[in-house]
Amino acid sequence: MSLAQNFSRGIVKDNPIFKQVLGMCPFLAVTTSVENALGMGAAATFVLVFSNFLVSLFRKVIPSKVRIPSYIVIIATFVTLVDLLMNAYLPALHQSLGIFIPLIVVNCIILGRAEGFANKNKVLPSILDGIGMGLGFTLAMVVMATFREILGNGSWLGFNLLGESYQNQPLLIAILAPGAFIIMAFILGFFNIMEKRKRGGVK
Amino acid sequence: MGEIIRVGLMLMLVAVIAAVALGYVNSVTSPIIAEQKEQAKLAAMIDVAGSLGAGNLVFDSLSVPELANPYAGVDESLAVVAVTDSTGCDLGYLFVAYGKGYSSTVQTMIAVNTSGTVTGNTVLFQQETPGLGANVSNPAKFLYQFNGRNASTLVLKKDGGGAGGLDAITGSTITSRAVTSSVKAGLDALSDAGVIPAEGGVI
Amino acid sequence: MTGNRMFDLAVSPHIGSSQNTKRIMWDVVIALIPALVAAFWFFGPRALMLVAASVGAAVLTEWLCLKFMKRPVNFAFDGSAVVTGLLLAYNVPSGVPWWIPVLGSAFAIAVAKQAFGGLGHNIVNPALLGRAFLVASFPVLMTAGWIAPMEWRDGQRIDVQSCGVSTAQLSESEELDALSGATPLNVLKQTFSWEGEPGRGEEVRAMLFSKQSLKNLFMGRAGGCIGETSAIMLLLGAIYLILRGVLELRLPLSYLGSVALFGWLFGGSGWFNGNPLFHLLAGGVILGGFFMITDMVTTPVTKKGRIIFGIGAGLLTMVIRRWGGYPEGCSYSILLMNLGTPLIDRYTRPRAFGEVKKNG
Amino acid sequence: MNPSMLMSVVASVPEGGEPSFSIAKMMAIIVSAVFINNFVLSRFLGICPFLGVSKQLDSAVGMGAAVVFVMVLATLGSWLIYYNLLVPSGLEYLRTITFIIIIASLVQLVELVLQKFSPALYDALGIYLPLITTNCAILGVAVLNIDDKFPLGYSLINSVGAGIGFTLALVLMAGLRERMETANVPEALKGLPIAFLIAGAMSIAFLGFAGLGG
Amino acid sequence: MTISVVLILLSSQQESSLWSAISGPVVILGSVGLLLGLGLAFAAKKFAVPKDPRVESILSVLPAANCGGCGYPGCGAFATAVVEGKAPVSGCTVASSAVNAEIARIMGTVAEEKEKMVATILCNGGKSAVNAFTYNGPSSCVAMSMVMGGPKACTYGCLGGGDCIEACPFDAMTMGENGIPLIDSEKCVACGKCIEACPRDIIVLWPDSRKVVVACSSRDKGAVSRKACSVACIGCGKCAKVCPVNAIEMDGFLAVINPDKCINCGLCALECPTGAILDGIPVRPKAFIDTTCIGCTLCTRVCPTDAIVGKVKEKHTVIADKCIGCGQCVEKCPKNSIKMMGGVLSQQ
Amino acid sequence: MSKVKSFAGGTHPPGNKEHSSGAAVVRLPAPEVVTVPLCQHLGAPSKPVVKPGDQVLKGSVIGEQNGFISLPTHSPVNGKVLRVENVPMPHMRSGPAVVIKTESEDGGEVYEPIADWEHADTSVLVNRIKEAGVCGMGGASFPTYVKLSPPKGVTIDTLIINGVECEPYLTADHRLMLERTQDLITGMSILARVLGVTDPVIGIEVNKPDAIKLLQEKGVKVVPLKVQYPQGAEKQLISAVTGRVVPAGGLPLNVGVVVQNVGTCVAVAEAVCSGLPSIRRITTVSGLGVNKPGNFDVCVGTPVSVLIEAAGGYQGEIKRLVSGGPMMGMAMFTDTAPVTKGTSGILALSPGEVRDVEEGPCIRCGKCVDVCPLNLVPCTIATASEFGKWEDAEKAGALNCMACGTCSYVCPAGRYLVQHIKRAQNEIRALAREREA
Ligand SMILES: Cc1cc2nc3c(=O)[nH]c(=O)nc-3n(C[C@H](O)[C@H](O)[C@H](O)COP(=O)(O)O)c2cc1C
Ligand SMILES: Cc1cc2nc3c(=O)[nH]c(=O)nc-3n(C[C@H](O)[C@H](O)[C@H](O)COP(=O)(O)O)c2cc1C
Ligand SMILES: Cc1cc2nc3c(=O)[nH]c(=O)nc-3n(C[C@H](O)[C@H](O)[C@H](O)COP(=O)(O)O)c2cc1C
Ligand SMILES: Cc1cc2nc3c(=O)[nH]c(=O)nc-3n(C[C@H](O)[C@H](O)[C@H](O)CO)c2cc1C
Ligand code: SF4
Ligand code: SF4
Ligand code: SF4
Ligand code: SF4
Ligand code: FES
Repeated sequence: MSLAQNFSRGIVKDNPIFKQVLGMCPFLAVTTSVENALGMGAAATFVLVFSNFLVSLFRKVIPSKVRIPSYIVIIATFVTLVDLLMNAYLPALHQSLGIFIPLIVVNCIILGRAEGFANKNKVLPSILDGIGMGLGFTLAMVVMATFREILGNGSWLGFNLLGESYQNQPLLIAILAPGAFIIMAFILGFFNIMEKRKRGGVK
Repeated sequence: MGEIIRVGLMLMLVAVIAAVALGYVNSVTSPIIAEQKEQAKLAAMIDVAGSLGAGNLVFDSLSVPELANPYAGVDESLAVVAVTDSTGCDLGYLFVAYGKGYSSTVQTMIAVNTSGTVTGNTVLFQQETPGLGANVSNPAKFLYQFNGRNASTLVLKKDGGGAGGLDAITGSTITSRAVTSSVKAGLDALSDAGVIPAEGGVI
Repeated sequence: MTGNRMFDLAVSPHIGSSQNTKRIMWDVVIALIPALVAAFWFFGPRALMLVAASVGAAVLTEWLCLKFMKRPVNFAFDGSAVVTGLLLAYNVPSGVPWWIPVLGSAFAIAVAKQAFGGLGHNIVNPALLGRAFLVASFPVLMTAGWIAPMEWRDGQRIDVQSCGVSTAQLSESEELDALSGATPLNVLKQTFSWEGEPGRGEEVRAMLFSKQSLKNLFMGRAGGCIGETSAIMLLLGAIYLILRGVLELRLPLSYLGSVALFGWLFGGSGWFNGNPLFHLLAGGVILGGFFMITDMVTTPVTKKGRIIFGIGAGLLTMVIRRWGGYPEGCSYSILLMNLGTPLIDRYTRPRAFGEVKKNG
Repeated sequence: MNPSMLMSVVASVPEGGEPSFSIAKMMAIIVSAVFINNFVLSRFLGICPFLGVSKQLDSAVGMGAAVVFVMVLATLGSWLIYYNLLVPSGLEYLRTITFIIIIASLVQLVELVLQKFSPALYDALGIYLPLITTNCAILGVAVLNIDDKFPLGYSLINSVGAGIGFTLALVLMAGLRERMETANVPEALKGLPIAFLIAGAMSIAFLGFAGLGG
Repeated sequence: MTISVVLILLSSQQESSLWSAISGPVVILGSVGLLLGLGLAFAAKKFAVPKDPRVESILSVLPAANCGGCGYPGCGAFATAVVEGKAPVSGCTVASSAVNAEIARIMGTVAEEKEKMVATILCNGGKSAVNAFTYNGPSSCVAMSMVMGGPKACTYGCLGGGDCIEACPFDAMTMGENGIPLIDSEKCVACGKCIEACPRDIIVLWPDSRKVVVACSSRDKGAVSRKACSVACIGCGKCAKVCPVNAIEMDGFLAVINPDKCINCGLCALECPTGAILDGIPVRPKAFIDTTCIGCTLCTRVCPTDAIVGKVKEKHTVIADKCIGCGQCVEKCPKNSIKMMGGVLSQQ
Repeated sequence: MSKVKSFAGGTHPPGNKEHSSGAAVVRLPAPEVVTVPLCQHLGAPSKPVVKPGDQVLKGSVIGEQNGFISLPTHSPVNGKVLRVENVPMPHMRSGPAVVIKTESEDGGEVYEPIADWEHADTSVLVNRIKEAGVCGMGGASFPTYVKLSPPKGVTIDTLIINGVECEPYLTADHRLMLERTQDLITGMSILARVLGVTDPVIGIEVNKPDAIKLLQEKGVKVVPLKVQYPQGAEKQLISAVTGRVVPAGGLPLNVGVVVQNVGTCVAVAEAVCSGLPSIRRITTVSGLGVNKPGNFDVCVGTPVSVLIEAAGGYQGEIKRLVSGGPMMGMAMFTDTAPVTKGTSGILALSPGEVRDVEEGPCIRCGKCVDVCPLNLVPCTIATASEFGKWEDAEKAGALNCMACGTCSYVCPAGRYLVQHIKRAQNEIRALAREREA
């Protein structure tokens, strides 16, 4: 597999959200606005890249018996770092992402990549993989947040798109919990159809 | 046995590296976080207290022994900051009111002048429903009505305030009521303690 | 000689009862018409307009969905979409703009029904999910869009006898503004928040529970959603359905019974202080109890299951009315119980004739 | 100006001692965790197992039981360590890393202990344990208990409530999904999309609990 | 734990601020790490359970997301289920197709040398099969067969209700236009579910490489089956006679091909008067004789269509129009002078 | 009529018995050619012992018993065997039959009458019932002698005679009770003697008051039953009459009961007292598609078309031709099929009478659950079956279903519940067999 593939795979083909349906909790919880989505995406990408890097670097040294605990420690370290840094320099974002920053630790994507990729690959591919997956995650978050913010608040990244009168009477449910599930259902449904079309075309 | 110890040491090593990194970053960020929190609070205080008078304001904590705590019900306490101008002349007081709203405890910072009239306010924290109670953060929707009122006129129209009462946020009586009554309770406590004049009275 | 004639084959049984899905659905539509008349009488032509918009949107959405999914489109005219559209409209306040029921119906049919596979496959009551969708999206419109009965003709903002509390009494007790254009259940909910102030709630509650008030509720002279206010007209429709053999009475009876019981138990302040009749007549319990909880698609098929469903929904209705964030719990209680339908069905499966109790 | 004074004005520090334990508050916590702020349906915690293990009722029940069990243990362990080790030494910022280590090792420990001492229980719950380490809900409840400044008693109750809420959502979901197995779902929505749609419907219905007790 | 607390207290006495910042975490995390590592290593040794090596190898290729998306509680459980044959190899929702192929490879190590089999329906009646009567009822084959044996006049053939399609877990079947299910040989994994589902028992597992099948199962006498279906096998036996390798036997009134003998020549399909034999090879290769031919005439003797001409001791040639690409001659040629060219060759 | 008994569940299809209940039984002569099926009874078909060209006597054996659950077949006429071949049957696509050219119906072979049956050895009686080829006339055509030979250790204490005739349209049993009362009582007593039961009872629905009255006058113990489909089904009848519940998957003899149809009793009486083999039966011909509905005493092997002629021929459009009752009967694709010992009726149904709804999706109305006499949840089983979830169907009790059709009858969505359930039964049994293998 080429390096470019390592990088691009996570963005579309194996997108962690839309194709693998992993890390749903932060995805559903913080996509109420594009800003949050970007923040969360950046935080997760940071952790992904560095944990992939370290895991790959130490993959020969760490005994397999304590593989998972070691990865968890590595990931948790970076999560805490993000937590501290964000709190120091981006306090507002830190506040709105809330508990989902520490929860990056348990995000299946990150441990999944550490176990499933970095663990068996060289450093550079692992870093690229981390960046790709992180970007894919961020992209997916932004797509979802775009739907939710525009429908539920009439704005995109804070810019008022649909006018004052819409903002007074938006489709509020889009940014509430049920909206997240329902919109995700239709996004996945869309990918389902695309997939089927594609396969049908090949036949 | 040797194997076991080797594995244990390995994990310890990982943990120690993590610890060093974390300890270091924390030592760097913790003052920033503290400072930045501080600044935020201070900015809010200056902002709200700005309505009491111009120029350099001096804040000092006020300790009045007989000050009752109206917020014990939400596990908070009433703390008051006295605001003086640079000459030492009393301008008024700042305090934070805690009111249990629909889904969170709304924290409102209030500036009150020495005659017991509210002059400034801002919401420090709330997690009410977006589109409903969350509108409390938008001064134009509700809190603008507070300025110029004293404890006796802080009452919703719905709660018997009649024509002179406050208009609640549409569909969010609970939030509106929570803020109103928590502020009123703070003012009442201050006047009971003799810090500001009792209702309607003038010093 | 007759010999050697060929005939079509079909599976047994060769005869069938006169019931069929289409007939049942249109029967429900017929049964809902008296309530529409009442809605017109109390809320004016506006109510008719909203109902028409809702039904139209429901049928159109159904047709489009079927077309899109390449399924037979004649299913759009089996009446079930009409019922959904009607019931959705009956569940919105009379003062909402026209696009509210349209949006609600479209959501009900497209998301709550067709996305799950269409008639018979949906898991929750489409009309109610549509309504809940509207409440979550447009809370202000959906909780404040009330019009007082007869307002459209008399031009009065408050009918003197609406919800049984007279204007004079209200202005005396200074609650006028608090109760403007509200529904009886809104008023009741308010009184629960005056708990700390002795006497204040009692007075209003006494008015709500008075004979005059109950009579008004029975006739429908009270604020409320378009189709829910007139108990007598709804009962008329229900009787028609019972006579036509469409309604199975376990669900309505257990639901109404448990609303009455729990209404009495904690439907007032404190315990054993509520008025069961008030809780039956106010809000959507009659509409829900005869037309919505009876939506067979989303309720259990077993006899025991239906009784459990009814009791559970009654309890939830009263819990929400008394302690919840909404004044009315009827629709949410049914939705919540819908979620449990598969489990109820599973655990109330009757023991087969002659089956010994060894492996469930 | 004295910064610490200002802190005390604006930040919310609980006043004097632990509030006394009250049944009413206990009920409120449970109702909130199970219904109003249901972990899955309104807080978005534990979505992965919610989607993954809700295909069959039996495994949903098993998973639910295992989660309740681990949640309580994790809460106990993390609370004790946090207040007795991290807070006294001023290392609150190590919360995340310590908690996850505690949870990971607890899960392993429970697995081993169960395997050894109660094979029956292991067969019923054990298979779900590996999934639990990467379940946000467990870490979530531990962190939320600290964020909400719950004393130990309430923390435990909160975690039981959260676990029950998770189980409730999971079991209802499993029932509904089993029914969807025999439904005419449009081709595009088969599989996960319909599961999300069910979750959406559940989540809307659970809005009915909003404000309960408020 | 006491030790670490003491250490912290000691460390706080230190001058260096950096040291004081990191000593606490180092001590705490370090000791936790050590304890955990020791404990785990010990436990892993103590409680080790022997596992099927395939479980381990599958685990090592799985994405290890432990997401539960497969319906099993975690990757380990899924790997075990795959090895036990309970879960499909492609059951992981996260894995890429490459990973799936890898898992299939791990699982396939035993079955690898086996020839790929594909489900094949031994009926091509469909619209050519006459209906004996009109049927109103559920459109399932089993239900149909319970009403007077199904509406088709032929009591052996496919009913076209598609029970098999419904049963196929791999989406390998679709209903063909003729009313007979089509099987996608790439998707079919020969699980046999369709065979179980079919009430007529007319689906068999047939080697993927054998492309010629008798698509009929009717054991009725020729006259009867001809009346019931225009593409039925009428038991005339012409195919058996023409088959160059004697791969066809008559079982009563039904021709049966032995796939082990069949060489895909397709002669039988040409010979069959009703078209009951289907030839799945779209274009056949043609034989081509090069100059090394010594004119031994062996090939002319085996060629079933007399497509090879040439005099003794002279180079022979193939009449392209007559050659059916059966390849019989290739085997016989002592000089390896005959090559099969063009077409889709599916011979071993 | 306050103490009319019944069972739980069931439904009330319109009876439509008035078309033929007043018509006395008409004895039809044998047609020119009779086609005698060798597979009239449940179990293995009889083995033909004649070949084309053979001359046979009425009552002579033309097919011999072929195993335990099997019976001999007798010729209903004197005549010449034309063919032994497969022909269309009322209950299956085609089955073996002996085609005989009728020469006369006189005389013929009979067995030695056992006049003194009250003292004869029971094994002699059972043997007679067997060699006379008596099988159940109530529907399933189960060889009667098998039911009369309970396994060792089982004691039968109750004999219930099934005079319910709960299927709409059918009146054959009703007429038989009125016109063959004495034979019925004799047959009942013979069966009671064989089984060692002291007081047999007969269950009759209250829509046949004349039959109830007549039998009561003759001193028979009658249990009047509510009109409710499927009152005549064995388990339901037992539950209504005795309150006993036959275990799921069990047989009546598990609760000490044997149920026999009234027609079977008459056949037994004839076999024992007159030595007549079972070669005739009474059949109702009804439905709006025939001109003069009535009840006919015909010999087995008579083509359905002959019966239709006897009932005045077809009238108007015939939507469906049914052998048996409208609830459980089988549709026939040709009227050349012969009458068998089990043919209780022939119905020519006009379009207005036939259920004609397109199958729609189940709307979960629960009506089928309410009516299933076996307390099953037909809608769940059917849906599971439709989606190939055989295990779910089995868990839901699919194997218990007796295919009475009550659920399909009431289903507003027109679901083919019975067939879906039968399909599930097929698959479940196949799976079970596979598991064993
Ligand atoms: C999902 C949901 C969110 C709500 N959010 C709020 C809120 O943030 N603030 C509030 O005061 N009431 C909230 N409510 C309560 C009601 O909308 C409404 O405020 C209450 O019934 C009082 O009605 P009124 O303000 O129209 O008089 C909420 C209710 C629900 C169901
Ligand atoms: C394999 C088999 C064995 C049976 N054995 C007996 C038996 O020993 N005793 C008996 O009374 N009935 C026996 N029966 C008959 C049934 O109880 C029942 O009477 C028969 O199937 C016809 O019932 P139906 O007309 O209600 O369908 C047996 C049936 C079958 C299929
Ligand atoms: C749904 C159903 C309805 C039946 N109705 C009758 C009936 O009305 N009369 C009757 O004699 N047998 C009826 N039977 C058959 C009886 O169950 C039973 O087989 C028969 O009475 C046994 O007597 P036999 O062996 O003499 O026929 C019915 C069976 C079923 C399954
Ligand atoms: C008695 C009865 C009650 C019904 N109630 C509802 C209802 O409350 N909401 C609804 O959307 N449809 C209702 N329907 C219509 C129909 O069942 C509904 O469209 C299905 O839920 C769609 O699958 C009802 C139908 C009947 C016969
Ligand atoms: S069911 Fe199995 S054998 Fe049949 S076509 Fe599908 S994959 Fe092939
Ligand atoms: S199951 Fe058999 S009969 Fe039915 S469609 Fe498939 S091959 Fe034909
Ligand atoms: S056919 Fe079967 S499921 Fe239907 S009512 Fe009769 S016994 Fe019950
Ligand atoms: S009667 Fe028909 S529609 Fe009603 S539940 Fe049963 S199968 Fe479904
Ligand atoms: S992200 Fe929350 S459980 Fe997977």
